[in-house]
Amino acid sequence: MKDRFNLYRFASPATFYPLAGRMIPWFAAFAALFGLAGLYLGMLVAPTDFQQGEGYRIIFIHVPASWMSMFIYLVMAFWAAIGLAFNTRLSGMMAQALAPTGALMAFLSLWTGALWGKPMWGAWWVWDARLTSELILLFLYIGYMALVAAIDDPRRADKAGGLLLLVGVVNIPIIYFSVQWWNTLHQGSSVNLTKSSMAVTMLWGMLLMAFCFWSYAIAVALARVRSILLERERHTDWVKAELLGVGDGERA
Amino acid sequence: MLAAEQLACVRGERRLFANVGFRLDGGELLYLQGRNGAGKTSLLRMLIGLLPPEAGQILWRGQDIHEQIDEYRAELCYLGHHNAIKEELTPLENLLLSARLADETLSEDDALDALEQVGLAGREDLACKYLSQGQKRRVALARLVKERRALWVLDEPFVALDVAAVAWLAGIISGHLQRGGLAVMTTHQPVDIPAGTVRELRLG
Amino acid sequence: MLKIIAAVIGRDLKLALRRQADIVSALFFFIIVVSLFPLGVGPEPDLLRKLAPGVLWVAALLATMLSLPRLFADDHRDGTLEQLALAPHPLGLAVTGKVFAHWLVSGLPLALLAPVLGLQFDLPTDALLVLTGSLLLGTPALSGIGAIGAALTLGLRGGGILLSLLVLPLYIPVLIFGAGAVDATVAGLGGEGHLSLLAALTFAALGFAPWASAAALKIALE
Amino acid sequence: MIYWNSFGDFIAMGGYGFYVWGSFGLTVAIMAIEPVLVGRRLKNTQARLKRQLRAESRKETA
Repeated sequence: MKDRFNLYRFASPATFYPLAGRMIPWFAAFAALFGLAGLYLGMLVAPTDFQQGEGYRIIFIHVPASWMSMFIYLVMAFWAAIGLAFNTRLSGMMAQALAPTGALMAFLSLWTGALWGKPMWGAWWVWDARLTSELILLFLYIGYMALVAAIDDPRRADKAGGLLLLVGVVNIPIIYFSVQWWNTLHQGSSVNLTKSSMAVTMLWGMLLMAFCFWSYAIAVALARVRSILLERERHTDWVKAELLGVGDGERA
Repeated sequence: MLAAEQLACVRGERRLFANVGFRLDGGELLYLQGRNGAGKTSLLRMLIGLLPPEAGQILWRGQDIHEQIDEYRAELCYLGHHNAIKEELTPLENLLLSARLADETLSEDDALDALEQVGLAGREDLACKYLSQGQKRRVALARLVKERRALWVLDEPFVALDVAAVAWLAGIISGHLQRGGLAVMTTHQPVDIPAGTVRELRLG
Repeated sequence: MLKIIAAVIGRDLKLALRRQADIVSALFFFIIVVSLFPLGVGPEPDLLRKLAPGVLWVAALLATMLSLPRLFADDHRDGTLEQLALAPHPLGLAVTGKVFAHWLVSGLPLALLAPVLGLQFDLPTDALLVLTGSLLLGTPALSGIGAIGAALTLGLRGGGILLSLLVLPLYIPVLIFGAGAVDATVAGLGGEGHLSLLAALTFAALGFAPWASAAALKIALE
Repeated sequence: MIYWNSFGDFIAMGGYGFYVWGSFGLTVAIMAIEPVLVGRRLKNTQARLKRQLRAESRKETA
């Protein structure tokens, strides 16, 4: 019973808003810390890759960005499911706060993929299964954001967006599978990435960068969800108290 | 039979009403009144189970309507401010189709009879797009003639009707109440319903 | 259960037949788009044979998109959608009926017309057969997935463009296997594998899509 | 410990400088701009709502 109570307490916007505010600096600090450590290992310490030369160092942002782009979509779908099942106010806002960061991650993944592909495969873009799926994932993000932006009523936007996310998450494996199949049929195995055994420093560099991206995404999403919360709940007493409280603090 | 408890409605970010409740039994009619934008239509949409209430619940025969939604809807007849008729179809086709889609049996004779009652005799085979606004409304209202479901929810049923049609509709509703039916309706111009107990609920 | 599906199919077909202009214009769009390609890329038969599966399938996809915005919009405007939602049976059944009816007036004619257009691209007979088969198998999935998009964008500003933005990425697997089947036949590899995957996609879409659409419609009706 | 011999080598990235720095540059730029935009949006929202609140309370007391 006590757990239940706590869960509800944190799910209530009035508690969550200040909590998020306190959490943001921590995640920002983690992001900076992991980022610096990861860059140090990846850019300064790690040796070159004997097949790909120094160009492989793009991996330290390409792979974390791709992971995050997929992970964020899954997290959004998770919030969507929670929101549709339990009708919690916060879930839809969380999904909306995550979407732009997820889309940026997908874009970064494509951008760095292109910059990696040019020296390795000799082309900015190849219809490789992974790049193609990533492109479709970017379309899914854009579709979600466009749908949510087109609906005026925030509650309807949450629900419709959530439904779209669930439909998308069911489709992602199907899309990935079909694209991969299509790719192998058309291209043979000509553009497989070289799978060199990775040095331990490289692996650590990549993991640290992944943690950096992860903390970064959380910090940005929390900040964004705070604006959405204020906007949505601006007629409630807690927002009024919160705003006036902040005002007092500034004057003091 | 129908009870609403502590209903609250929020549209967009405006709180339209809160703590609205009523009870309605067989043979009773509830007039829903209030200025424009007070939430009359929203309350009706809550009663028919399309709009989940922000707070509170609606009970039908003592049980929450969302726990028995198909059974509840089998006893519910709703007439919105859209006529729910297809312009390309004739009045007769419209009537038969809406009965079929609502899972009711309506014979062609009964349908013709109903159309005759609403004064559309001779126009059964004319596509509805050639009818006037009032005539289209009558096609929609013709559904009520053979309607035997217990609860009628009517959104502004008297709009666009002439005096004779208003009297006719009042008679139809009276008949429904006399059979022990319930009715909830919104209206700007209160019309005398000769039979049944009339309750009023004012929003805003 | 079947009664209500049949009733909705019957109603939508009757309505579509009284408004034939819609069906005919989607078909003409299909014909024109397909016929434009040879003018754009040149008349070499080898090139056209290679392009044909993709061109015909993409054109079929776009032609399907054309009729999607009206799938629920008319019923929404005149209030019949509300009545369907209030009927004492699950809304998903009514949507299933609407999806079938949409396929009968959009997907089926496209599939029947496609072999004639395939001749323009110098496709061999077996490829023409597979083309028709793949469209027959795949277009129901297009109607089903499209219904989800149509329901989500119901009543929104710029709904048509938004609808394509939402639905086209979800159409990609259907496109890949549909065009792939024809492609494989042209290449002499046999398209059975593609066709069975396409059938699986369609079954999954027809089982899942009406219920997702019904949920979206309920959100739109609130 | 450090792999590079000179700063020039580090910048050149064994001939891949353009690709590597193109990737890192845009990533860093995006990760710098996005938080600024989000933070500004939060500040603006807070300020705007506070203004509205003040206007409302003034109306009530008047």
